[in-house]
Amino acid sequence: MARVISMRKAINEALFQVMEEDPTVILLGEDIAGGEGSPGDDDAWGGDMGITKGLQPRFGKERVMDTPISESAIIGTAVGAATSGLRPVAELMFVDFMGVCFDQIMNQAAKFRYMFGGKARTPVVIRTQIGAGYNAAAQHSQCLYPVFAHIPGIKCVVPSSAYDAKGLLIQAVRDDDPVIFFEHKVLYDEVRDDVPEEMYAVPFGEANIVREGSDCTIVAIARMVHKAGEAAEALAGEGVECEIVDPRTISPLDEDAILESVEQTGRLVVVDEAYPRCNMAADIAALAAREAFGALRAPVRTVSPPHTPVPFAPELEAAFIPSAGKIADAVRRTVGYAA
Amino acid sequence: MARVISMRKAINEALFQVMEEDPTVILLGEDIAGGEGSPGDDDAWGGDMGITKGLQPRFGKERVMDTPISESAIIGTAVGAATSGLRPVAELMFVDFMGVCFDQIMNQAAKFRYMFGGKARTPVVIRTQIGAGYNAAAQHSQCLYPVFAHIPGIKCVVPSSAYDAKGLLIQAVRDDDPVIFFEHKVLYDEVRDDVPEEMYAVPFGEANIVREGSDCTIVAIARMVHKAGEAAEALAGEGVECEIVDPRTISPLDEDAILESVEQTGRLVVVDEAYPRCNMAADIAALAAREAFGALRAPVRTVSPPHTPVPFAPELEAAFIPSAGKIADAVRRTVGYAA
Amino acid sequence: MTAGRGMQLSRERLLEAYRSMRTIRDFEERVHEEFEAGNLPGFVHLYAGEEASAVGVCSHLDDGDRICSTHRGHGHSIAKGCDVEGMWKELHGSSEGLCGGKGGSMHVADLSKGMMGANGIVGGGPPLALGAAMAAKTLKTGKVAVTFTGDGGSNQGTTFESMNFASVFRLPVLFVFENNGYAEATSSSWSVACGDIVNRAPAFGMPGTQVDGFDFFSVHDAAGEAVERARSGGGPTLIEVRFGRFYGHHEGDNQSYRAAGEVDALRRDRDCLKIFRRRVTEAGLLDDAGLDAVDADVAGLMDRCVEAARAAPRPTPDQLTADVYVSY
Amino acid sequence: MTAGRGMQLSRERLLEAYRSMRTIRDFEERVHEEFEAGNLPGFVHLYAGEEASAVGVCSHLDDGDRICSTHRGHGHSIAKGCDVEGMWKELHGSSEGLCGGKGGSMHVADLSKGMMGANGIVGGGPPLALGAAMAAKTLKTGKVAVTFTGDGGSNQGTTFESMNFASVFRLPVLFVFENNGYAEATSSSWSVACGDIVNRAPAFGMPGTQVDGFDFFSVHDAAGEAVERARSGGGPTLIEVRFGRFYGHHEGDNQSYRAAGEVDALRRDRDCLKIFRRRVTEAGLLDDAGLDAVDADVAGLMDRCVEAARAAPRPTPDQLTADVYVSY
Ligand SMILES: Cc1ncc(C[n+]2csc(CCOP(=O)(O)OP(=O)(O)O)c2C)c(N)n1
Ligand SMILES: Cc1ncc(C[n+]2csc(CCOP(=O)(O)OP(=O)(O)O)c2C)c(N)n1
Ligand SMILES: [Mg+2]
Ligand SMILES: [Mg+2]
Repeated sequence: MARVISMRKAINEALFQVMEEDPTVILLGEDIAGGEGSPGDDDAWGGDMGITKGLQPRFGKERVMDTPISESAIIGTAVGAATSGLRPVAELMFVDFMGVCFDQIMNQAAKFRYMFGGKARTPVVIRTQIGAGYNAAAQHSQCLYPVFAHIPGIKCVVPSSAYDAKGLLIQAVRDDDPVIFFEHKVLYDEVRDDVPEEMYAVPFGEANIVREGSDCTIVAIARMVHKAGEAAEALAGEGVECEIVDPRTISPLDEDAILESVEQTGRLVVVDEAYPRCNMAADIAALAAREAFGALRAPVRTVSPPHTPVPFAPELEAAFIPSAGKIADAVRRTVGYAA
Repeated sequence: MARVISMRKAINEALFQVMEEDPTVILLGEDIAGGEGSPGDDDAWGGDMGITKGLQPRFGKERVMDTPISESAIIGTAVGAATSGLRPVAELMFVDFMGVCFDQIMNQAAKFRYMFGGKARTPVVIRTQIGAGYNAAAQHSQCLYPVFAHIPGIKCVVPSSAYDAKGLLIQAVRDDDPVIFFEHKVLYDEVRDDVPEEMYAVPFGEANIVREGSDCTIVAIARMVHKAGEAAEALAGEGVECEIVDPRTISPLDEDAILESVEQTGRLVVVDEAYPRCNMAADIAALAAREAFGALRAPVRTVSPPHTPVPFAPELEAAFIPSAGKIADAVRRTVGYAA
Repeated sequence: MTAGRGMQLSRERLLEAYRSMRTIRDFEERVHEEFEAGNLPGFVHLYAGEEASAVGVCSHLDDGDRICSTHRGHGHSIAKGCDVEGMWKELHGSSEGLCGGKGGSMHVADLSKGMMGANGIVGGGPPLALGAAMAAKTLKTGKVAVTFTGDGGSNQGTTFESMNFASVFRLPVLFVFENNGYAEATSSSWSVACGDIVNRAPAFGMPGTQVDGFDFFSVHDAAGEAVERARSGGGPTLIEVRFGRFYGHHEGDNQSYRAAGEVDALRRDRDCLKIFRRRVTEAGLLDDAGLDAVDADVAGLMDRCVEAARAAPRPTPDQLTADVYVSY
Repeated sequence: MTAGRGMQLSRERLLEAYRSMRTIRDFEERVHEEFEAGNLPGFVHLYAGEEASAVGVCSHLDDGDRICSTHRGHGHSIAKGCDVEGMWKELHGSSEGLCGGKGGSMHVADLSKGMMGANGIVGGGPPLALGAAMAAKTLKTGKVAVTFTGDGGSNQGTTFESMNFASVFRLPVLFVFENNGYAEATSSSWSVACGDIVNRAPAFGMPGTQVDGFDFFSVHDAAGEAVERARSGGGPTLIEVRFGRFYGHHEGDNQSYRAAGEVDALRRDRDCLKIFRRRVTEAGLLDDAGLDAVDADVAGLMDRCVEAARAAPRPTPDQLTADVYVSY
């Protein structure tokens, strides 16, 4: 029987289970135990958000490692080890820190398989936090997954539910390609749903139809799936039925599921918390404009933040994040469009 | 009277002129003179492609500096100096190296103005090489400008002609925001056009209508402008008249010019040498699907490379780069579209 | 330790240094209270206990000299002369904050005071400090730059390469490593492979010195020497400041990685304010009454600031999209 | 220099080392010719003159040990046992190349031989080597990792932080710095602030040694000691190899930054092949005839490889999109 647990717990559980299952899985990152060399508790933190708590006591320091603050070395260690017989899960504490280690991801891990003629496998997972909502300001609130989705050779996972988070993380560890696993920090506790205790994998490249509806398709990512859900609730009261598609992985992207839905509804709104330029909303809107043009009965609307850094002040941050209200408005404009 | 010169010469000339004009302009980068500390010629290289040749002999080592191979330090120096009274032009030899210094660009330079409440100005220019075509393989052939365009706070310049390169670089140095200046390595010598000797600035955010036509709009970037030109020539022979729009800067983007053209032609093909996911082709296609939907008479086609790293073998690289043939095909499909 | 140049400071300068340290301490203690009371949003890292470092270094600097700070930036900001009320308002996200409410605790900055910003990126500051130093060198202003980095940040590649770069160009820059024993929960004795950070100076061709960070005079004297060297074209210096923080890594940290009683002992025996007071009164340079007056004065200032910040105006919606690019 | 352990190698091992060095030399000389003749696409960096480093180090390694190389990777690849014909074909972009023609000169790799790849990114290799070493440590295989880095690459942040990281975890890894005096046109005496790279070892808590890179035995002995230390859990070592390259930075470099006659002098007086020959024949370990036979053999091999590579099949269009992701 399934239990209702938080995404926080689901990720923690997935890590426990993959480590139990496979002795070649190791974890490394800054303070993922939290206390290396310090006089007190060695597992004092369990990650800066507590997600990896309890793993070091269970699996030992040889498999769960705190590291110095050296992101290139952390990621490089994980990537190099992945080509050498391990299945490392590295933590990049916030995706905002990718700027000091991106080379190891985009020029190394992402390219080995292709550049070496198919002879390399790099089964590495990089877990990282994304998203605004905690007033953590411009350098701790970004999404940035479009930057990773742009790079061929890395798979990008953006779970929106506890169930998906567990199953996708298990799949990520079993996958033979580099996977970036984006965890929206607000969802850790905001989201709770049914999660089986046993191990299961959610395949990559298969979207989840979160809600069915015939009037308008909403494609939404990570936390935006829930904002879209709120909007759909409100719209249902107005007689507008939205279909919500959660891609779950943005690379590979389940283009078929998106196009199928658009073919049926004839209308598309894409919701993305990432900066608006060259983001997933644009990517998916372009897909529809290219492949489902004949079905489209209204402009494809995108709901993204403004093209600005993430502001600190709570009211500005709230205005920055796409809201259910803005999504509902976009749907209303789409449904009300008259050529 | 204008002369016909190469983009190589145009960029070199712009640097000479901005340094003459403004004593606060300094240049730094690896081997931009090429010979620091070495027994022979101090200006042996003038940059790895010879673009900065002659500047150190003219302006001295205090203003034109070779550096150690430390990209974060190079960019950081430029960015920090830009907030401290200089107008540095740093060279990031290949954009492919952004992975070891991106933090200084995306979290520092890009965010200062906003994050500090409008009180900082960061007039830094980062010149960098993009593009495939020289069989330089996966780590020396990328475009990556979509990654920069995604980040609010940096301006992105993608010149396609010698004239634009000169005028846009002069504008970049005078601009008070961080500017990334993307130079397509193949264009250095492939492109030669009329360039006035005197200084002039090409404003940012103003597209150039390279060719007028009423059947289909082609938006193309950097080297792709020329491929689009070839395609348009061929198509003209078939009676199809293309309008080619070169945005020249992708951030800010001249949305109006693009939309205006699409409103007239009702058809859009976007050509982008960057990887296909979350790239500028998607960005511009999404723009049209959102803002010019009513005018669109056919699907918006994008012509980009496949979602793969850049291969080394010449025939594979040639197949990777969008060709005039592929562009023409996309236009034909667009023009021949029947709903 | 070098011979007490700091002890030869004028009465005014000593009082100023004390005031600055006291202001930081009170600021942080009050931020702690306000945060606990739920009045402050965001991530907050307190500098209490480390005041002698910021003030010891910055007492050699004027507004034209520049510093780059860290996520733990309140102390550096105050020591560098940032407006305390503006900082309070910034922490509240008010439009009257030093950064209009858009930066918050981790991004306090005031370039007009030479404060180039707290930084949310560990290792983000050192490359930027090179730039300030390069500008000083190019423009021949005689100014210097200082980058404060933690023990944890000392292991970041950007920090290392900045030291080599600074040395190669003989830039007027100080690398001040504030070794408070921990990076979050991780010990510096473990993460710094060579033991003491000062041992790295030779690898970057620069002089290095280690100082007692609980003692203003120890920091002051070492920084003075390094600033002089920098101003006179002698290039960069590495200074390792050893001490401990009085609070957790950030607000909310339960600190179970620390030894029992560690913080109590620090507060009791290693409080830089108490040590300063003892040294200057024992040497007859200042008296308790004068220092008490500063304490009272600062307490009053802090009351006024906290009140002003709570009542300060909020940003308007148009601020959301302002100041991304220059408008022409 | 340590006492000649290398001189105690068996005749077979010595011949093998010589053959490896000769193969690299001939490979590079022929690549130079082919490039000049316009037969090779892309960017090419030659290792000629530096053979003693790759071979001196790799003679201690087997296929299970791993190396990370640089843009100047042909020598490391050959020393580590990569198939020479496959390399030639790779440089031509043939589908029979070691990487199916998709990598080229800057990305030669063969993981089955422990060669983790040449690298187009300066400083790209050191973090990856940590991973190989971490795998060896975790899986207790007794294997080691070696990362080759140039003098220029020694200044990259990723390289610095990797050294600290390796030391903290006592990883079985060697940081071999091939100081050939230049990074492109820039002198290492200028860019390395502390003068010799070996001076950085203490900053990272590891032993360091400097060796004469023109002498196989000097490199061999230092590497042997370091590899033994690594295998037995003693952690990382820094080795600085000093020498010079016989060609320009890359093919096409006119080298006007070098002193007149510099290369001629190197070729005349500092050729590692000549020095090796002199040492082993003077010591009576090998004779000229045996070495000449190797030379002839290698020359023949190279002729066959060049021919095979020119005639090798080209990639088919479907290769363009193959091997981006695993297919299930
Ligand atoms: C690049 C980067 N990595 C990690 C972090 C998360 N982080 C913030 S502060 C911190 C610890 C810093 O320790 P230290 O440098 O010793 O400074 P202290 O907090 O002790 O003042 C970490 C890991 C970050 N902000 N940036
Ligand atoms: C991150 C990065 N920066 C710059 C370059 C360009 N580049 C390639 S090789 C090279 C010089 C390397 O010098 P060194 O490390 O001494 O190696 P050597 O060429 O002498 O073998 C440079 C600057 C690069 N490939 N990657
Ligand atoms: Mg610390
Ligand atoms: Mg070199």
